[in-house]
Amino acid sequence: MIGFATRRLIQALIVMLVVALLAFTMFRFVGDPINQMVGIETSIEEREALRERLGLNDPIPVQFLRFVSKAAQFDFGTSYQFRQPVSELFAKRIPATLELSFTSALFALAVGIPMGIYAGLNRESIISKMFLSVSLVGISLPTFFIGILLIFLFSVTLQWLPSFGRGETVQVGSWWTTGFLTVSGLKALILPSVTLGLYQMTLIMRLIRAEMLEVIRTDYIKFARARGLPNRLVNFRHALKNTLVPVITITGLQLGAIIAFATITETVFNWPGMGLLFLQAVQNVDIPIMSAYLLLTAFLFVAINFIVDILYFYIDPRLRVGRP
Amino acid sequence: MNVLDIKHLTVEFPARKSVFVAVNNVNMQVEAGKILGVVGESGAGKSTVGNAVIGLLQEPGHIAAGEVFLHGNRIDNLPYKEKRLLRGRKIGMIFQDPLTSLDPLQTVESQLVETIRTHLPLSSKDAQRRAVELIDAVGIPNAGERIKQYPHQFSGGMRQRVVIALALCAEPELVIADEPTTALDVSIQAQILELMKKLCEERNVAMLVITHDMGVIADITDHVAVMYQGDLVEYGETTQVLGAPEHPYTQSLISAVPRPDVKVERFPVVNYIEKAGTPQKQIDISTHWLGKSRDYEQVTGPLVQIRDLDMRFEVRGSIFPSQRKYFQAVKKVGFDIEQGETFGLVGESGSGKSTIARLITGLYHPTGGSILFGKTELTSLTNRKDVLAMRRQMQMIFQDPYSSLNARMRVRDIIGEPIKFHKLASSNSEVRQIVDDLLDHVGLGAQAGTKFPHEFSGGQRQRISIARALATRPRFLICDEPTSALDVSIQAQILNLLKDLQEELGLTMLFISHDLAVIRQMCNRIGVMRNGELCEVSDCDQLFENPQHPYTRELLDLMPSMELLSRANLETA
Amino acid sequence: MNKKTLILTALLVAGTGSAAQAETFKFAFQGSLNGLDPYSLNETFTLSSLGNAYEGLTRRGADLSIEPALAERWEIIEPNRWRFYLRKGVKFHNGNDFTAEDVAFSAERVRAEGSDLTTRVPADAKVEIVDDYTVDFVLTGPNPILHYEWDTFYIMDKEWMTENNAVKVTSASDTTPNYASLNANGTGPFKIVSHEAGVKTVYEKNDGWWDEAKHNVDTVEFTPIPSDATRVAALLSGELDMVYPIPVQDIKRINDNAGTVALTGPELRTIFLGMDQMRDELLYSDVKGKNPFKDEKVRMAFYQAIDIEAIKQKVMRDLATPSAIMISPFLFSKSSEFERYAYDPENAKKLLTEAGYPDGFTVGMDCPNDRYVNDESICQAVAAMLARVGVKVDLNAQPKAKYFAKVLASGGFDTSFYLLGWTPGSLDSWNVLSNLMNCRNEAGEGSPFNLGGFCDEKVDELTKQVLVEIDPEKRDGLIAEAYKISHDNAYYIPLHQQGLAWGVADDIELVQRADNQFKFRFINKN
Amino acid sequence: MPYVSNEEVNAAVQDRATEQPTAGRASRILDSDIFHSFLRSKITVVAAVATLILFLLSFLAPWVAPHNPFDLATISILDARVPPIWQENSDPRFILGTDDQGRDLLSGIFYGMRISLIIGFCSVFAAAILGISLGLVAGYMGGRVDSFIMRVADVQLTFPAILIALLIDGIAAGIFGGVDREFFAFYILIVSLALSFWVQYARTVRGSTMVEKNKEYVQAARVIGIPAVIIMVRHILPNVMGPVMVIATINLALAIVTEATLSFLGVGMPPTQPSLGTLIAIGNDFLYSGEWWIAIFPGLALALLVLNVNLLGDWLRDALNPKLR
Repeated sequence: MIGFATRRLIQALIVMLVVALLAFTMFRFVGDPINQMVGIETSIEEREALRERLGLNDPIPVQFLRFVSKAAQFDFGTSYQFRQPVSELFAKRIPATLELSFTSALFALAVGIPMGIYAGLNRESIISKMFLSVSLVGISLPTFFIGILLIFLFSVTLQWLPSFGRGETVQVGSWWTTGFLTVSGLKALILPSVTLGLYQMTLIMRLIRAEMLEVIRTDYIKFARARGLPNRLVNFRHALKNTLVPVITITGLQLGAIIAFATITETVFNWPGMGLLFLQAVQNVDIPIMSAYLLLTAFLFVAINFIVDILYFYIDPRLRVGRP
Repeated sequence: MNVLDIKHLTVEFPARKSVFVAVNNVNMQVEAGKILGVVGESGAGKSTVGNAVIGLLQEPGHIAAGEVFLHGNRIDNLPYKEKRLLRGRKIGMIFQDPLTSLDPLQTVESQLVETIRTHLPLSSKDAQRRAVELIDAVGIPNAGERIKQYPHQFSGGMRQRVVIALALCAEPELVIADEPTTALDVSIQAQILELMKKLCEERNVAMLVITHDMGVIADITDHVAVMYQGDLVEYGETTQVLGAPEHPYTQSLISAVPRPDVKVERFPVVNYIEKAGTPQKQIDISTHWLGKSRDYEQVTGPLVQIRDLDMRFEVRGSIFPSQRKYFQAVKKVGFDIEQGETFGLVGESGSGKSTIARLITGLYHPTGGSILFGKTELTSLTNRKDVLAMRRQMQMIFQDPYSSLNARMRVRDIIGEPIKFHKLASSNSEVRQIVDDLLDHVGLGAQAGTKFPHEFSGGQRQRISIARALATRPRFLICDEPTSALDVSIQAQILNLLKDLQEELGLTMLFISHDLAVIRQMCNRIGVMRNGELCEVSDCDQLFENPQHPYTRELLDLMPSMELLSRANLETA
Repeated sequence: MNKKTLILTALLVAGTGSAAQAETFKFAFQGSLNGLDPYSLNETFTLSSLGNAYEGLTRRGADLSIEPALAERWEIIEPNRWRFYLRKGVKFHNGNDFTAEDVAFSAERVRAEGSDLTTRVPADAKVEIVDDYTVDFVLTGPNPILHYEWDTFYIMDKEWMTENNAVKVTSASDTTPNYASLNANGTGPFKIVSHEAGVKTVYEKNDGWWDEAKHNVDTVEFTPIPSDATRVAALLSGELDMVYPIPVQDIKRINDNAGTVALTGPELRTIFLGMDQMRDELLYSDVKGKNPFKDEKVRMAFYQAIDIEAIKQKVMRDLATPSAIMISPFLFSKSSEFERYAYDPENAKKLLTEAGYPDGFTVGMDCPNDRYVNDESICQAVAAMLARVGVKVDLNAQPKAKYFAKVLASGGFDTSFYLLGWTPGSLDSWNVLSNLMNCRNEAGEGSPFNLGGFCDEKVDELTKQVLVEIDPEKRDGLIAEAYKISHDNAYYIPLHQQGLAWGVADDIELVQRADNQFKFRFINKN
Repeated sequence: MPYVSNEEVNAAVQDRATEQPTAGRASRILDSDIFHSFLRSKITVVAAVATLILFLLSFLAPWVAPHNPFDLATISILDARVPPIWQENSDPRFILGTDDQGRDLLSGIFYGMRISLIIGFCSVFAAAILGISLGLVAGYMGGRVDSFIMRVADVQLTFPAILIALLIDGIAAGIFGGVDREFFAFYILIVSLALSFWVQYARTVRGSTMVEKNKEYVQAARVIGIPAVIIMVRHILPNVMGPVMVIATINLALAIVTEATLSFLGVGMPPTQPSLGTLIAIGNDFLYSGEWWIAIFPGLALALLVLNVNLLGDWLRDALNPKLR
């Protein structure tokens, strides 16, 4: 177990380093940050001086080393747009994104899993075919389009739910702000998390269904039936639990995807999370924010993968308990 | 009174264009404490009988006619819920593959307890106690501890014991065992069979054993039902049916069973089963391409000399050498294969016999030792041209006829590929001609070339494999369990074909099998392997009559006795 | 904190939230307020927002006229010496007194390294403190428009800045943010009580303001919403009291919607097309070895190929004023003397033929797509119109960051044909002439925003005269002369002054200034 | 293992079925199980027909579309925002109305779908080539090569498609400066989509290759002496194409959606060469102003296209999954 964990950790570190290199080299080529930092009236000499001050004229390897050593200390530099440390900007945005991602993941799982189980167990029923078709519509419409339509329907036309932002937030602890504790915060969560979670819900539903279909054809399920176990036991204790093993991997991956896809949802709903920050940074060529975002998502992703690997240990005894 | 009574059972599977009758008007009975064997080859419908009794026919299969009685009560027409309660409570079932029959994520105990409590009104404490008793009863030591473990912590044989315990949870009156020992090694098979017989007698359970293996039938059954393509062709007391079969199918089936006690020159041809048995067009080997220009270097003495052969696999890799873990598959093995002989390697799974085949053919590189082929040391070959020259001289026939042919290629291309690759023919039309001849020669006929492998049965595919192996005009042929996936009657034909080819072409063969009986029929000399080591090498007859190594003796003792079987039709060597 | 108290707090928060709503004004803008240092970024919205907390010596009224603010009055006591008499009794939000020291400090700081507003005070000007409430600005030459941009030259508190170690202007290379970019301490009608860059900024009424408050809101909440659709939706759904800008196509919808109204008016920004007249061979073109734009006929043909009325009607939905010159008519008295050349595709074709391009030619066009009102649509319309006279336009529309990086000096003026907008910060033509119409070299010295690089000595000469001419009538004459040269030669193709469009809830009264600055002191909520 | 109960039945069914004479390749396809399962699923047949029609309309756009929206000389800003013909103030020339530039929306949709499809196909193709090659090599070679390729894939997975596209767009913008976006956007999209999708192919192909390479037909080929490259291409590749086809179909749908999203975010096709996504993004600005058709019709076209392709992919996945038959 410890050996396994260390090996995964080392791999994760290598991945992070490669991401850091990619993030750095890629962003070194994007646009010209100087143009963003100054107004258009600034003279060329001043631009050059600024370039020198920012170290943008240093050799690339020097810039990279500086970048990595600082990033390791959570120092991602100062945002060109906001003239604030990027780490502080993110500290304020992370709760928003994580709350949104968490809610949509919850929504996706809470709705997707039962639907998937049903469709897997009743392959030929009309309802499961309907689930499948409706879910296909879910993945066929781009997220942004769904978001726009939801806003149009629920905010502008019906005026039931807010169209943007997090509503009122409450400070919890030193830096976490939450929208879970106010009515307006909860209302503001509904549309974005549905928009964001819809695609993942569809995926999870289809995955569970497919896995279910495979698992119920295995020998041990046949054997369980041959032992006369009631359907409830066979379906839920045996089939579902075995289905969950691959589902956990995909869910882990999807959680990473949710955080990345939050970029679009946050744009549509003006959700003050890190995706919105990132997209604005891309538009404004704010290099420090972009690299920090990439490193952060990569970190979250690697961390989630790591947790999934560890989870495997607890779910699948074949990994946990050695052979005799 | 009969525990199980099957009357005029007919099971149909509606297919797209027709109705497939899997079981046709079958009658059989089992008494308490007795074992009825249902024997037959693929497609005989024997498993379908078992599934029909327990009510687990796969959709869209259904009982079209007939009745099934359990203790005189009709059960085939019960509503789903009552039928389900019969399963486990009155009828226990044992499946073939113990590796896949148990839920990998639940402990053995929880699977036992849930089954017990489904059928018996016991508290969970009592159920646990009963579970331990059962595990103990099926002969698993340390039942109290082992029961807390997960299936993967048990070996194959132990898992099959767990499966049996599960089947016995609620003291069923009838146990259906579908190929209960097919996936197991010989030694384990004997133990499981013994256990089944013991339980059957002790608990007075009626047992229906479905198997393709005449050895199993001979070993444990009281009665036997022989099925062929859905029909029950012969039914009676085991001694009677095996000793003096009446139906021609039973007769030919029994005569095709290889047995360790009798060595035959050729197996009787069982035309009853598969038509494509003999070469359709005779070719003159002395003038034909196949027999021509065997321009290999002349060798005196053994063709293959293996010395101190070692092979270990890395089971767990690591950048730190001390962290790596290895599995020693072959340990210091050495033997010779004389020109023109058939050398047999026998052993249980994991004994390293297939690894040796792959080491000789160069699929693996040994971690130590030498393989001398003729005058060439194979382990030190580096030049690609030399390697190819060697590859051409030795070919291999594999175990699984379903995976050994590329499903996406036409048979003609499969066989033609080595000819083209080694440039053994001058033109495409010549390649085509050779392929057609080869197909004829292995008894398939040239028209088979345009088809895809999936259009052939297992035996036919194995013939294609043989044709492909011959296409490089090898002098040395390795047969790795060539018939273990085939029905006995087909096995007999393939073994005959191999014998014929060896004789015609003067091939040297390495014949690998787990089945001592087959080995005895095929080989001149035999090596016995166990855990990567070679225990004993001796002449065929001597090995069977006077085994030296204790393991060899053990193996021979465990073989199901075939003495019951009729010896009609056999030309004894 | 246990669960119960958490929920209780939540209820309390929700409760107080709704109670405060009565006096709260919420609005959204497409961009964000990045930093609070008033000298960091010379950009309209930043300056406009900070102008609610900070004030300059002067300010501009609803009609953009210059009014006294922190200076009660001023006079030019010598041609090169301006004297400002400061308002007494003014206090900064932290309670410090406003004095001449603060003005002198601010005048130095605004010209210091890192400031983006260095042009507010000439580099060689000296600031002399006469007494606590009198300050002299001593110049090296006459400058009649010295104070034109001082409404956005905000006065900061020297004491506060020194205490908080924020004397240096916030610069992007600083790893720790300057105190002044996260906090504000001005003299204005509103205090900034919380600021989360890119998320939310909250202003509260300054009860100690020196002027009489004509506004009635106590709290102003600003949220940046970059997406047009979301911004409009937020207004339509009643979540916000005001959003700006709104897309021209949504004006009708906002007017039709119960409870909201679109406020439109002219903006001072002039949108125009420029052409590379400097390179000897045109980039991004199939014309080799020469530059067609050096030929007046080609420029004129482009001019006449453009149907400005169609753009006005269809793209701008009438929210634009076609313009013949490069400045808004509100800012130049003689603008009525100029008239656009007529839309005449036939003549355009003829001119092209005469210039030697009977089948037209191909040219690349650069266009921003998030900077001006419908900028990309205008460019597309222009491309389609030029296609009708045979000119094939390869349109390259990009976000402003990338666009500016390409076409400005830093990108080496890498463009052949472009769309740009210009608002003279001083609201005066000299700014237009010196930035857009003088010769420049390849490094951009001269008129840095004359991207096409045309060079007319006469315009340069007139620009110099305009700077020092004190007599308004004569000065306007000189300016008109310069504009005429540009018009006659079609150095630029002016298109229009774009309109302002703000969406406002019915119960709000406010003032929409033509410089697109939004001042909270004009807000009244009924 | 031929002795598993139900497979036994299936094998027997097949054995007996093959006795019927088989004539010609076409009839064999028509007779195949896959085709049969295709016909059995009515919704799949409908989806296939719809997909075919949409593909035809797109690829024949220059011939079937009533106007050419890319010919700037024929469009007029004065025709901008004409509503569809069943509404007031419509123009019979424009069945579904026009967009903000006066382009016929119906033609725009045909041409836009063509661009979306071309980008989809090219990126799927590129991703498949890259992914299959790397997957084959990784799966067949194993060891270090395998772990290297798979580590690269891990890193790649860290960046979802959207991020990759934003990155590549940024890099391209950095390298090519502001060079003709119309020209580059297309290639940038394909590269970004391909780079974000290849991992799936690589992982799947690697998995199947690892299974296939241990099958005896591969060993047989090795025993013959056939070199690794030929074994991979000739023997293994055709046997792993089943799942690849499924992924490719589903990826095509995903590529179209992702392209639309990128266009919405402003890094996709420019409005002068609009894909469906660009059309929606343009129309989004007019959604509240009553000119709903500019966004809704391309949106519907996109949904229809993607839905149908997804339906086909769905069916293909189930039909080709041997575990479900």
